[in-house]
Amino acid sequence: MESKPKGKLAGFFHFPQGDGLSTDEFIKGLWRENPVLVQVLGMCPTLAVTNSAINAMAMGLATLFVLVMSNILVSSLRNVIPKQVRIATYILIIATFVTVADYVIQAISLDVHKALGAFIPLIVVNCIILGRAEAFASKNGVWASFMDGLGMGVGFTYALLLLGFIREILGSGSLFGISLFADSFQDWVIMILPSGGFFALAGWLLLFNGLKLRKKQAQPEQTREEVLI
Amino acid sequence: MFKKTLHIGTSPHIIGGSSTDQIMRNVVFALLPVAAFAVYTFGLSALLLLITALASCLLTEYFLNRWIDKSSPLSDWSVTITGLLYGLTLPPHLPLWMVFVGGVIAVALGKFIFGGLGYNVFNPALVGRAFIQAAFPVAITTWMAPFLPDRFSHIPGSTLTLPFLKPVYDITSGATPLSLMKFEHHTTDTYNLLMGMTSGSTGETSALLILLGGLYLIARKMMNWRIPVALLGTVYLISTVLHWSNPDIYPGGLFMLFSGGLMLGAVFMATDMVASPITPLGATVYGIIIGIMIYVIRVWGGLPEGVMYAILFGNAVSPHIDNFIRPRVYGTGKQWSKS
Amino acid sequence: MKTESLWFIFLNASLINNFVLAYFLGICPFLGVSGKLSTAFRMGMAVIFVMLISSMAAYGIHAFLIWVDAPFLQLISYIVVIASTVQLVEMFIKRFSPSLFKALGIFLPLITTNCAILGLALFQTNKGYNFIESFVFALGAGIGFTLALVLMAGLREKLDFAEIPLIAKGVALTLLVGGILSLTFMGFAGLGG
Amino acid sequence: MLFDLLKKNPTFRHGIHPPQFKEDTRDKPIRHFPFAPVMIIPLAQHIGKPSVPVVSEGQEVTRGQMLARADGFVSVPMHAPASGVIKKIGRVPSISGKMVPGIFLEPFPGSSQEVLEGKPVKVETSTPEEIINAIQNAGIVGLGGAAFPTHVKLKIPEGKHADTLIINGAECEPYLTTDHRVMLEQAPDIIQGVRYLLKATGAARAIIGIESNKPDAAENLRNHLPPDLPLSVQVVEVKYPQGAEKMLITAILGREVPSGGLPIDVHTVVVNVATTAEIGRLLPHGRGIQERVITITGPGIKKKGNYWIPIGTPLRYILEQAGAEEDIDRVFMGGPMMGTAVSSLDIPITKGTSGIVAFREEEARKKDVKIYPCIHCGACVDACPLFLNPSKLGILAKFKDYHTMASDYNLMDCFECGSCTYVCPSHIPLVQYFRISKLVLRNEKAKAPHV
Amino acid sequence: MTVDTIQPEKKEVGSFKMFQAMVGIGIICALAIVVTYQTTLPVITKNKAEALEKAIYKVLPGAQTRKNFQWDGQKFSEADPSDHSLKDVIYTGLDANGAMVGIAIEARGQGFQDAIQVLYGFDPEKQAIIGFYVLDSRETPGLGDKIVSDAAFQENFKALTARLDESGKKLEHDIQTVKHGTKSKPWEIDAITGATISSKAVGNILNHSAQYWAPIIKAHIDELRTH
Repeated sequence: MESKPKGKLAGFFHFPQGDGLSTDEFIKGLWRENPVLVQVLGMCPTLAVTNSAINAMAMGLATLFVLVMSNILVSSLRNVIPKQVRIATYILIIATFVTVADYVIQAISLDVHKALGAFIPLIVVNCIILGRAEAFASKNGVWASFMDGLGMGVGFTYALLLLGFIREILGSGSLFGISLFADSFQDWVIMILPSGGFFALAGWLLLFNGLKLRKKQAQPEQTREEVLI
Repeated sequence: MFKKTLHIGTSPHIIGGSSTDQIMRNVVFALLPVAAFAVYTFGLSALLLLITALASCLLTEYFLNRWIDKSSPLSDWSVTITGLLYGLTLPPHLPLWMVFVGGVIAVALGKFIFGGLGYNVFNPALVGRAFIQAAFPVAITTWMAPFLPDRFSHIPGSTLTLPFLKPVYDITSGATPLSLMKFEHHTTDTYNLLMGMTSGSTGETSALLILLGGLYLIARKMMNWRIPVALLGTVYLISTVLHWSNPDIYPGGLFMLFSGGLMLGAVFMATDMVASPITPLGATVYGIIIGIMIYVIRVWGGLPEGVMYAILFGNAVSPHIDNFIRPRVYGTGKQWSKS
Repeated sequence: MKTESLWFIFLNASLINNFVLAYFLGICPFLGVSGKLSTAFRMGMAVIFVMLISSMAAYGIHAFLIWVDAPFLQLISYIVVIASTVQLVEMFIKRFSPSLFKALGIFLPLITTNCAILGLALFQTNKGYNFIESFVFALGAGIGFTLALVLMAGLREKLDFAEIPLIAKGVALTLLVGGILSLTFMGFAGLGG
Repeated sequence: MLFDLLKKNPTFRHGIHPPQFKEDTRDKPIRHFPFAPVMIIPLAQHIGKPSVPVVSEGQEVTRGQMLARADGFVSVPMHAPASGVIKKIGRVPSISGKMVPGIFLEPFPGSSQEVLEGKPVKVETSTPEEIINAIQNAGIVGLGGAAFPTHVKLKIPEGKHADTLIINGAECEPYLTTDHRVMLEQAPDIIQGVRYLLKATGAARAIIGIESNKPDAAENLRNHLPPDLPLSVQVVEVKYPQGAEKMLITAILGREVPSGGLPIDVHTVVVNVATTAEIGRLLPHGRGIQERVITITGPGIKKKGNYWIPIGTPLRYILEQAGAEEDIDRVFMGGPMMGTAVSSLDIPITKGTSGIVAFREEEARKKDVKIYPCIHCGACVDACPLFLNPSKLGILAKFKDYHTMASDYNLMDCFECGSCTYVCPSHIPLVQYFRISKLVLRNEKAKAPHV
Repeated sequence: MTVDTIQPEKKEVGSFKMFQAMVGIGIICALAIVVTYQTTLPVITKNKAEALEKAIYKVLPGAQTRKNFQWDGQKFSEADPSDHSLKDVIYTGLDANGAMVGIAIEARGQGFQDAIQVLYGFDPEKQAIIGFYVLDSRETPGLGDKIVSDAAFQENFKALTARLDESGKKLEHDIQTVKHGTKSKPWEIDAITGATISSKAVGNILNHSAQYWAPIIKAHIDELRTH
């Protein structure tokens, strides 16, 4: 993981295209270290705003944006930031990009902004972002950090979308606001209620647990328990 | 010549009392008159509803347990209770597909996920009911009038709604005594409530039969009498005192006792052994907490009926009750401490 | 024109729209520190404490930002103030009540990244609560958070001794219980109305 | 009449009411039993250190002669149950299934079986120490089943005192009627025993506690009460485990023995009624104990009854003599609630054996029922005489959390009466779990380095 | 997750350097925020204004433009329409000729799930509510949220009497929600079946708000017209 910085801006000029490592940085966020489905982080927006696919998408993209930008900035400034104040600095950087995202979304669509409510500003305290800044970006080059942020962000977004899909399809009978069924479809209102958020995420986790268990079935019971989150 | 090998085992070598399946079976027996009256009151739709509820619960239990290789899960009768109780809490003409969904949820989410019999921290029937209430709020708050003349010849269209479709009602809907009280300040006659001459959930209308079932179980020592007594007593006490202070706003004690799902909840739901406290004092406290909650939700809350939520809340509190209310162990405490 | 009474604000924040069970704020500690009752309770106390203080602080900042006409600094100043409030509170408690520090100490830094605190500040601003309303709102939110955490802890302690199917072990189970609790809290809807 | 109905006998709280099954034997007078061809005498028939043989193989002994001496204070000597010859000193089968040190004795056929007399101990002239020594020398242990050396209980520790002596005639175990018969037939011996015990303990009064299902026994003892003795009879409620020391003390005196403490902590000494009778019978003659009263009963026994049986008589011999059915499947030593199921009929009865209960297969099978998970019905909580929470303890035991069981739920107070297991509708072997848990904890403690 | 990662320092960093770094980053951040704010502000203001106008025109049929008025406790004064931070603002709706069709007022109060925020149109001539629009609510989907869409319910607010009594200080009749199908008076609201609580909440909100504003508007109607 540890890249060796030669100069202050070493990472900037190092674009190892097609480098297996960077691809890996990207892919790990999608599945192996998926922030939602594997690490179970950033739960608050995950459950709160996924009652429709469009909200989930907006939230995911906003988080992706903040994640990538803060990762880039943190990693490019990683040798300038003194250790003692690094957390404060990270929070400052993240808060900045969240504010930016907040205004941009507001400019694009007031409706989406209203639906997401206070949850866009709350991206600041999403553990994923601070976590990536501290655990990855502060130790790695810009390109790797970018890929890491992108991977985590995409992973986060698609996890949100998975939730948003199931909740909107069942809860409102539509997807991205487009009605899927005839009018006589009975909405499962619970899915767009808070408890539906809990159940939907739990449902996905159960599904993934089941898949993992099936994979490990050949192994003895002891290890089977360990693979579960 | 005596046998070469004797059976060994540790003491005690005799056992007494009733067994778990016996207790569960008797609860089912106690529920049967209530179910029969429900069918008599609401006709074919209630019959189909109860059958569907039972079938969905039994099937879910059977297949889930087979899936994780647990053996004979149905023989303990507990899931039969869940199915019956769940069905009895639903409005009589709820679409059968919704009934089925709730039954699956009740057993899968309310029971199986916690490890099955003995581990369900919530009453499974109520988990299923609460899920349906949240999922289909309109369907579950539409009530049918009781004793319709064609109830044995005609199956309401809503009952047979195709899966995933909205029900269409072709039958007179009736308001429950509680919603009449809450929204129109009209109280129903206690005699009618007692005898079950009102509309409401399938099995909640006849307070009398429910009470009799409860008394049967208490007499056979298969139910903790403290829970219903504390619960009903609390509701009665609060409502009588408040009714006395202002009869215009607060309904009387007897009306509160016999209306809605209170009787069914107090006798058959709150007493779910697994999800309620184990000590006598704990059970009393638990009953009082649920009683207070029911009153608060019914009278000050937004819902005409709060029994289900109050009991679920009681279930959630009961681990704490068990933690904090423990009998003083023999030979401990101040006066017996060793000098 | 608002008609919300203080009593309603309190009930709303604590029960009807419980921060954890209806808004999903503070889910991380809800999942993380709800394993043991004693821990959950102390965490709850710490959160109530910090919520009250940061709510007052946020009220002040909001007034100040309106005055200098810089709404875009809202988020940054909130997060900075909350972080430093927590830090100050920590130092203060450490100095004046070591026993309290021992009880709450390890939770205080965790609270910085607890979205319930920031959420509280943002919500009270969005809802335009005045000082007293904000205080009541913070109190309600804190108590509601503690209630949810404590209920969860009790259930989880009980479930520690249950034969949970392999597939549901871990976070999934906690989420499911959270979902049922959330269903339960729907019963409070309409209270205070 | 009505007043009598309302007046309740004192008792403790909780407990259970198992069926009594005492009708079969309670009216059968105690009869003597023949001597078995070979007697098996384990050296450890009591709690404490095993006794040390003082005879050698091939030696001829007289009935009542000391075969082994006590090894220290918490130990008692062993006396010959019959006149005969020592066949072997070695290892003998025991109830635990293991072979333990013991003596094989072959009685002389046709001997008059006269019992050896020793130095008499008089109540009036003896000091408490002398009486306590005499009780130890007589080899007396608790005949109620615990087999704890009686003299150890009587020795009041420094700084403590006893004000009450309770004679335990509760006999709450189903099936057993030995104490019942002893109280009916040996009242003078009991009174005499009480005299010795009062003197030894210095207690101001003595109370005989009897369950109300033995009114004839209470009546008989009341009739025998001497005017000069501060002795009374107290009838207590029929309830299991009324015969447990702690429960009887609570029922009669309203005192609770502190957790982890002994009856003497509440100034009480409890002695079993049969033990008392034995003291009253043996001490005036300076004899040692060589036989005891045992109830032989159960659905598998044809000649049910109460018998004087020489200690060391093999079980198989007893069952043959008592006409046991051939298809007996379970045999318990002691009552069915706290007794032990034996795996072999070649073991002998010991001083602690109060009854032998034999079940045939159909009765026995009742216990092989399906075990369900705990449904928190609370029956065990209502049954536990110590107000423990067996349900929670059972769950903790299932998940092997032994330390919480002991620290938070008072596991170590459990005296394994089995009430919880008896009432459990899910048939969870609760008390069995607790035994294992206590054992694990004790082993752990023994292994832990001492600080 | 971040607090426990403090590693032993290898070399001391002077406070000046820390200060320098913080200020530097602060400047970058400030720059980013200000640039975004400035770029997006016009768009956002426009969007908000449009959204508000859409609502106002909905509750005031016939209105083409609007004006904002702020109430300071004494009198109304025209306010900057782009300033969304002001309190106690009401909107007058003007038709194509510049004549006032009515006044749009925001009101908020407790509903079933959470606070309900509404905008309603008030006609000072007729002394009646002439339009109603839900700005924000979290009522139960399928039940309570019918207050937003239910046509029959909306029909209540075409002409809902909010007439002042003789004193001019309060309404002659309280605005009241009654059971579905029993509306008989012009100041009554016909509730939605199954959503009685939400319907009642709307009635309460309107009543509270009208009780407050109607007297003020009547007394100061000239201030609203002259502008």
